[in-house]
Amino acid sequence: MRRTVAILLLIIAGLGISLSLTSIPFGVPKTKVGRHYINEGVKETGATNIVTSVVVNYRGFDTLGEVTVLFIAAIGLGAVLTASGKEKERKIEPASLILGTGCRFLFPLILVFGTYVFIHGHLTPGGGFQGGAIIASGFLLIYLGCRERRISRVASNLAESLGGLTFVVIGLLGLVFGGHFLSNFLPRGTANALFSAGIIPIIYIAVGFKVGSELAGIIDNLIEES
Amino acid sequence: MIFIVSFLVVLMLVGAVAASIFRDLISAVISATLVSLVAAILFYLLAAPDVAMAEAAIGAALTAAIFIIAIRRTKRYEE
Amino acid sequence: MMSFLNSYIYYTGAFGLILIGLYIILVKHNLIKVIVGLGILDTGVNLFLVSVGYITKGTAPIFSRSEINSEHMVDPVPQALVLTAIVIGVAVLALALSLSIRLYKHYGTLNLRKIREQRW
Amino acid sequence: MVNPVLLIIVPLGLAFAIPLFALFWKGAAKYIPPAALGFNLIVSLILLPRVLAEPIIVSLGGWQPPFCINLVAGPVGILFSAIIALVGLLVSIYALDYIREGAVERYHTLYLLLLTGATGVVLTGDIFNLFVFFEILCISSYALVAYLGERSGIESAVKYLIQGSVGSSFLLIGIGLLYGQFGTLNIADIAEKITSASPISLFVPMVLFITGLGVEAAIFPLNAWLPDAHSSAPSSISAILSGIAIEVGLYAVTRVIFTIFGASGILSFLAVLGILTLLVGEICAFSQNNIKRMLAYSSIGQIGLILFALAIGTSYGVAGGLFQLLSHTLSKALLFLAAGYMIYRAGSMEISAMEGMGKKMPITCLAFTIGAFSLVGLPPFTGFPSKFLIVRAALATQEAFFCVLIGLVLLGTVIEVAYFFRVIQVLYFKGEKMNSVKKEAPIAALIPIFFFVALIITVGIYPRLVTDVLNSAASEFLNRLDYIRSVLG
Repeated sequence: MRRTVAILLLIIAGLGISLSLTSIPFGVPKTKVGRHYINEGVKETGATNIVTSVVVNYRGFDTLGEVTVLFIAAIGLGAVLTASGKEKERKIEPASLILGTGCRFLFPLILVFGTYVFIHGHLTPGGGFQGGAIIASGFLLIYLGCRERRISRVASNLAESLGGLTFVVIGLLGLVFGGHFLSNFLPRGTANALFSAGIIPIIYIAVGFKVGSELAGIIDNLIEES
Repeated sequence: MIFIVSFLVVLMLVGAVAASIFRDLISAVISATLVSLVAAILFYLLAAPDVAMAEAAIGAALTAAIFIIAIRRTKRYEE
Repeated sequence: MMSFLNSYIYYTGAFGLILIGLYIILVKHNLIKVIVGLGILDTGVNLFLVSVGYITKGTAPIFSRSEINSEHMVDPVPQALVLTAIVIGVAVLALALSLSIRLYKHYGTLNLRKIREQRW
Repeated sequence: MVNPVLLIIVPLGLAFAIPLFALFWKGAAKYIPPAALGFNLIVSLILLPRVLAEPIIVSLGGWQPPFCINLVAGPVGILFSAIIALVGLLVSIYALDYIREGAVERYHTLYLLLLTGATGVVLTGDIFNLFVFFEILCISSYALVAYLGERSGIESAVKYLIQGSVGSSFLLIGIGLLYGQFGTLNIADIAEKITSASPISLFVPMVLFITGLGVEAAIFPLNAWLPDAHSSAPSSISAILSGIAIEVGLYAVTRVIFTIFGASGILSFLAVLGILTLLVGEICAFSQNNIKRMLAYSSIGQIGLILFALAIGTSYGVAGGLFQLLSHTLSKALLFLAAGYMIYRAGSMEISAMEGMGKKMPITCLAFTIGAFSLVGLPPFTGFPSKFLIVRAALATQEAFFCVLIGLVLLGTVIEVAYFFRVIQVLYFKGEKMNSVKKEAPIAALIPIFFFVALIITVGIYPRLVTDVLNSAASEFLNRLDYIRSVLG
């Protein structure tokens, strides 16, 4: 019964959507704003990765909202899981030698790779989110391989707070020096150089730290509880 | 080229259907991860390497990990 | 056939995922299964957004060498939106999973129908 | 020069800083939301006279719209941000004493972020940015509904989360369809181009937008989550969810329909939907024995009334709808705050457990009674002028359709009177036990309750205090050409 109703609803939804798709043909250029970013982006922001310049600069406010969403999820998850407040003593089963050694060997490499990805976000594909996620997967490996190790709660909270505050403060500095919130008040430098694009790498590094510590904190909370 | 894409899309949809059929939740999560991975390849083919990286790192790896942690805390089989 | 594939294959994939995700959410009783459905729905929406910005034979919007022709670059805006949407999606999934862990502690089951029966 | 972007940035920055403050002083967390919201209230009040003359457009990043995200601080935006800051400030004072258990620091962070998201939704001029702030609002409310960790709280949070995230996926598909057609995300830019598009291709995105936003706005078929979520959250959060969150959802629906789509064709459909929402809400509220569920269903009813008033589509109607929204926010927040300590004292949410409460907590019960009277629409409280305005607006259209519907609104009001008077009767005229020890709610709860009562009476006696702002807000909604011109120049 429920299934038939659901399928009927879905058929209606599918028909409606396919009706509207005819007005947005696939593969045909149809943008105005996007074209402007491609043509002017490198000149205006100094970043050669246009996606990065859109994410961090043209639509930087969205990114601020997005790190806020992740922050909320990390805090909300902590609030939900610790609501009972009972800390149980866990029995830790040590990982096998191969797993432990492998993880210990891979962890610094993954960390370096993640850092590379977010530092070069304005030049190559990647950036704060991808780099942060890679770093968090490094921590996931540590939880699998070296089960007695934990990241310090204080340090991860500090990284979260400072990452978010850096973003806000840079935005406010833009308001003070450039007249607009998040305006790029630092010199753009030459395109394709590591030290270029003004505030974009700084913000992406802050985002990388914040996302990495939040995702690692989420995993930590899920493993720790219950 | 178009055949590769069609094959990938079919594979992705099969993964999604499998995720809905499996009663073992771990298998369902693995199928959903397959969907995410194929989607990451499709993002790459759509000339979106940034999104592909994000989907592979966040959508596939981390999501699967938190699902599996959550399933270990609850029940593995659907009733 | 070929022209249909050429113009609609990505949209088919995206909306296929969206419809399967919605089906799982509407029909399944197990909470974790429903959350898996939410994840598939998110992936479908993201795939749709990226394919909206695609241009036939497009290249990634990155000037890795300065002489790259910008004529065929795909639209960067949907990609930026999808980056945001992916992170929001994982945030929602993590919160939902933590809620389901707590729900299991209270009820001993994740079957939404049984939970509704036990409620009153 | 006060920049409206501060209304979003300062609370956001303070929320990020809460873990840092907590390192130095454990108790700091609970004083940060009142400080941030007080700041917002002051800034909004400073900006209010300026935006009445001319809306302030803030472009972020230093580019011209539509190439950047812009904020539109018009009369609507600043009116809503002032309401959010005012109610948020008073409720955060209430929470100083009310929230004692659980991870208190996290509660206050989430609370502040919820209100920041609400402020962002009402100020932004970009649809994707609206989606992001909407998610901030929704995700923090999912977490706060589950805050107490009781089984009903967790269960209703799950229900809320699933429906809410399906809604936001719909919203995102709608955004994708609009972007595919117009190549821009700026609300004013889309509104300018939308007249040239074929109506068939606009219908699907509009349906997606209305269903996506309608989940949060609790429009009739999409409001199954609301009674559970509002009744099992902590009372301070119920006040915010009922008083702010659904109103912000309704704001977004109104903005989409009036400004983006300029769709006058579906207004009569929305009016019918509003009346359905009203009747379903009031009838369900009538049959409740749980006081918080009753208040939650009554919120659904009120939302239906506001939707109906907005859908009249004349300047009287929209102004009346906004006025009703204001008075519902004030009265419902007051009712939930008063009910919070009445439940605490009675140890149960059942209405029958409140017998003789009027003697045990006279001030709190008096405040509850005033809130109820205001919601029902008795003079001299704010519900009276707002309902009066709606009735007048409906009659002024001189269409039989609206006149019939306004009759149904009056029927809904009669049901409302019935269930509120039943509660008041229980509070004052039942339970003749003499062991009534007077013990009031603590002072931190009485201060906001007193302020709400004072506001309700003041606005009820001098509605002219707000009518100017409401009229210019209504004209911002109705004159989409002015909106487009002020953003795009």
